[in-house]
Amino acid sequence: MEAVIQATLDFLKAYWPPLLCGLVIVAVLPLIAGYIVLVERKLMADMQARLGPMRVGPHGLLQPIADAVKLLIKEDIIPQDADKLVFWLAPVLSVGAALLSLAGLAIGPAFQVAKGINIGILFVVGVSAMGIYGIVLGGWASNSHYSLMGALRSSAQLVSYETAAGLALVTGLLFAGTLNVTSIVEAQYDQGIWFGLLAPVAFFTYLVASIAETNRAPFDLPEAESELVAGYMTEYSGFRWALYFLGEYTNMIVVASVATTLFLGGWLRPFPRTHWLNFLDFLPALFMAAVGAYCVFRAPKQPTKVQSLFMLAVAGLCFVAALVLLAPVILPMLRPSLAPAVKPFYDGILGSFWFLLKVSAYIYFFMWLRFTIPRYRFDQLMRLGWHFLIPLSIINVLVIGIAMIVGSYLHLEGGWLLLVTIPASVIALIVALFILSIEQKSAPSEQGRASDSYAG
Amino acid sequence: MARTTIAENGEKQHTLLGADELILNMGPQHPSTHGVLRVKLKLDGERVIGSECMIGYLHRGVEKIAEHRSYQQFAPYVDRMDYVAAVSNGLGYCEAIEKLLVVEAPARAKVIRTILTELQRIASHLLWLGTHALDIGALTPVFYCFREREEILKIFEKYCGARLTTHAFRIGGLQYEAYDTLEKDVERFCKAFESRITEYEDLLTQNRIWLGRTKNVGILKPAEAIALGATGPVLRGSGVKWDIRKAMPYAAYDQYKFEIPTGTTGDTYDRYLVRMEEMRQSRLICLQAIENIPAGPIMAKVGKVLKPPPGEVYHSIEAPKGELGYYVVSDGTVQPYRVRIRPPSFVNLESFDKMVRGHLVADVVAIIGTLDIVLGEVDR
Amino acid sequence: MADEPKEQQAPPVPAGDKPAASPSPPSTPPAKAAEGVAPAAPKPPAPPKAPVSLQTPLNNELVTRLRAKFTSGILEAIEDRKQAIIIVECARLAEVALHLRDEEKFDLLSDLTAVDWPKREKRFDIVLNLYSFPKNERVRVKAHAAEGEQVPSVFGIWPTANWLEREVFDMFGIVFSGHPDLKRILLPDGWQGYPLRKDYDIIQQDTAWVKENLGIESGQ
Amino acid sequence: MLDKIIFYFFAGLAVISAVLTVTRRNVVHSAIFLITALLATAGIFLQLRAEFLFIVQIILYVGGIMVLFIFVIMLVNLDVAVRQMQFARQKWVALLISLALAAQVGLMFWSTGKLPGQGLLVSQAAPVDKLPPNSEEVARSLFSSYLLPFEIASVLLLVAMIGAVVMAKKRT
Repeated sequence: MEAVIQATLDFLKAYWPPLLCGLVIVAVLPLIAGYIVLVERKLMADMQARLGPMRVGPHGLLQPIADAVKLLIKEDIIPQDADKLVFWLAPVLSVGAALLSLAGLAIGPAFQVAKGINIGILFVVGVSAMGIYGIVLGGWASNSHYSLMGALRSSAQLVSYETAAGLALVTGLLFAGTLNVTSIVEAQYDQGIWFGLLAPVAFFTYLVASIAETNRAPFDLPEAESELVAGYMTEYSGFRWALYFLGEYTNMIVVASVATTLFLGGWLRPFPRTHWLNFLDFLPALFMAAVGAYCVFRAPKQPTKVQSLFMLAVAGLCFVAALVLLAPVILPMLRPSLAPAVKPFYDGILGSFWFLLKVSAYIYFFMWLRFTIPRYRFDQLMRLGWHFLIPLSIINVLVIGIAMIVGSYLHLEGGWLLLVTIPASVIALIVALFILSIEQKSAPSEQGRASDSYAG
Repeated sequence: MARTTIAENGEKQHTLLGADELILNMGPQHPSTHGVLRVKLKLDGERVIGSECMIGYLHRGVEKIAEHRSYQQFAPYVDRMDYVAAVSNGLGYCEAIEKLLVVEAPARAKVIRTILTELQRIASHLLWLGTHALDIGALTPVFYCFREREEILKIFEKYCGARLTTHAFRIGGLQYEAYDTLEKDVERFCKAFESRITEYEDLLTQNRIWLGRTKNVGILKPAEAIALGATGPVLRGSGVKWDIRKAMPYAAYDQYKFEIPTGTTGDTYDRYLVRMEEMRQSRLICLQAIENIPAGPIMAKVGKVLKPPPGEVYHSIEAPKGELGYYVVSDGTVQPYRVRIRPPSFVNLESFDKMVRGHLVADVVAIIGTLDIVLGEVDR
Repeated sequence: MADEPKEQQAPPVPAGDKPAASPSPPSTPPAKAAEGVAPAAPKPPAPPKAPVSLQTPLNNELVTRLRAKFTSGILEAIEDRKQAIIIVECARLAEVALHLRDEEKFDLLSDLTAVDWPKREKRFDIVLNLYSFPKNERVRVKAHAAEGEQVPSVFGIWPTANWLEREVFDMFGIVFSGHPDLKRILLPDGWQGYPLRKDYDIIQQDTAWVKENLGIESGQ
Repeated sequence: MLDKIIFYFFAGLAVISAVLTVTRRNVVHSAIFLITALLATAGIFLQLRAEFLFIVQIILYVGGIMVLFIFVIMLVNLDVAVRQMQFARQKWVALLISLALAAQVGLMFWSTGKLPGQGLLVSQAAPVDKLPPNSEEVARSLFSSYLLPFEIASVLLLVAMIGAVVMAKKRT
């Protein structure tokens, strides 16, 4: 017995930082997901000429908490003919896979749960792909036609788009030469350019495929509310439903983080090695200060005193954040001797700012698409995946590979690699479009093909 | 293909993958059946191989109620059929009874009726556009549409105090005189509306996904449309240029210039274009009408107690959804002997099965949307 | 009846069915009937027991042609407020309808409904409202049907009759022979009685239904 | 100590779910237990510090093949499948195979310590920080010493893929 305790203690002693990190993620993530929902609703409201949630808290800021409480105390309904075990298991799988895959991500060089994990990106992709079981099994266990169709659509869609996404990642990995998340970002620092710029077609492919993988509009067919009510979630309610929701938004964060790491330079600022752009380091601090200034400006105009005080408090927080962001930049300038000591803070604080900014921009793009365009039909979705994205990504891997060999012969480095990769990407795009046009010509009437939608 | 397969009448069709067909029940509680429509779909995978509409969930026996009310008393009831185009319903009913009484509303009343009815057509089409786009997954147009619809409802509210079920007209004319700024309000709305409608078209008309979802979906050939009794934008989308406002003008429509838009292929996209153009034309009619509203009485001389001479009359108008007909039989008493309402939605919905066969489940909602049905009218 | 204003009677043309411009060769109705009768309405609301009839016999080319073709099949042709009504023998309804569609180009079945006259020997009127696109003209075809008499379905002629006939069956209990799927459409399958018949008592029915299906007193 | 607990946890999980995979009547439940068994195996791989093998197991078997399994299972009419008695006609073959397997395992236990390089405890294999990067090593061996088998396997898979496409095309 004592041995067990001793072993556990040893284990804790050795692994407390990742454990703590993981705990924090699990604890904070629902809140973050809730606020992403709020941001989404607010953005949608803004784009649709209305206000969005305004009742709970100032400007609806406490809405996510109210929602969470509501979902927690809602009755948990399990359909009579449902497969109870699987019905119970499915949402847990969904959210579990999403949370687990976060372990492989690095927000900064220091912030990673599974630190230095060798298979990095592969781990994230592989584990997050397991979330599909939550969807498929949930849809099946509900014993409802809508759920089942949602599950079928979803599995077909995920399997198809996983291929395209994977091949796009491979293209990015060609530049990095490693699967390790930290090393990938460091490789981008060495090149001085984001891989997304070097391989724009791969980035584009991953962007589209990641929207499909997270079941977001315009590819949100598994849960298309106007067709399948809520797809695989139709029979779920209360907290189980909330778990699905949490899993979905976590997945959004995961794909955004993967794209940020591999294509957008992770925690690096834009053009990390271009020295005349060093002023960009001040941008985070300026940004926070600007938000703070805006809050101060708005505070007197609030209808009640409490709201004014609240605004001022927010402004204060922003200014503190601005100072924190400013310190690692300004200190080495004032005292060059401090530079080595400050370096980890620079990477950590500014790095996570840039990382989160990029992830937010990526997620914002998802939302923007959702409010703007209609939904694909299932056969169109499959056709887009199989007839365009997959050929495109295969060809892209091929031509980028060739371009890299050519580049190494010509001793091209950093930004000069663009000379070979951009033409290669253009070639890949042209060939893929050509294939698509042939496919469309040879395809019989749209209606005839429709039945093959699952066959892809 | 599913665990639970309902084999109807024991017949089994060969389907893809050799599995049984799937019966999917859509509605009456479903986000995109526009109320309480219930559709039983027979599916092969996601392809529809048969359908059956089950209606009547909103049946209130309007025609029976009519036989127990006086002519005036029944007028508010018709507002509750197509509740998103109450003004049009009222116009049809009032004109039918006027025809039965052989009276005619004064010119001023006719013009005001025309203005309000055309505004109502815009409002109804806006609601259609918003929900149709929402069904196809475009989240935003619906809010823009409601914004404009709100302006129209405000005009109605100013005119008669009600927004939805307006009961705006009376048999023989109008009860309320036009309020002072009616022309100005309508003009302001019409002026603003032109750019607004362009805004919706920017979001949808050239959108590749929208085109993909609506082109070649739910094709109704002209001959089929006529045989199935489709009217209104559904018929015009199939390319039949027929609009009761032109063919048999009522109210003041013979005074105004407007075009009848028609489609070519009869698919969902064409019907979309037709309705969009109809909104533009309605706007033009409103602008023409407010220029010259004749002075004079707003009510013809009809008694307090209406006793139309025995006989019968069929009168139909071009409601936003199609031909809205009233067949009224009088036996000379104060109550109608029989009021038959020819609901455009009900008859248009008959085309549903024809349109939906061979399409995917996703197209079903697009087709329900493009038919622009209001269940209050289908079920009456 | 309404006390109609004098000025209305000179041209008693209710805005409607006949566009002024449209050339309408058949049904050139003499508007005299309406004029001749309407002034007879006494102005004070004295009890005018002799009900005014706005219905006159109709004799236009269409009716002539139909009479020639169907002879005894056409029972009567009336004009009521400038609207043409042709009453046909019930058994030949489909036949006449097919002729109207193919030869006379009444290609749209606007409406199909029924009216119940319980005191009449043949209590039901089956009413078809037809419209012709080429002629821009409406005609109303009526057939009298007795209780239990089978009416030939026009489903084969206008598919739109499918639901319309189902509704008539639902509301009046009139059976259409040749209809592919004649069942209730608006009311639940197990509904008792036919609501639009004149002898159908709403309250009694409601009480019975509520008692049976909900197990409570209806409170009506 | 902890290593042992983790190992026995995964091993037990793998064995139990493998048994349940065979014994469950409900095909979807069987599939779920099969997934569990595969995941448990992946866990053992991870414990052996074969990270690449671990993730390949998850991506290929759990994420790929089993999804297709479940997809197909959902397409067939399960009610019928459950109702049908499942006759085990391969009883003798199965017995033979399991005997062979048991013999192999027995041989392994017997040979522990007698042959060099076998029976090493996990923790003794190599210190953690001295391990070479796993995926790189796998890649190196695949593309150098095992190039031919690797290519043959690729061609085999390609042939299977083309065959599947041809078969699917023929039907329509």
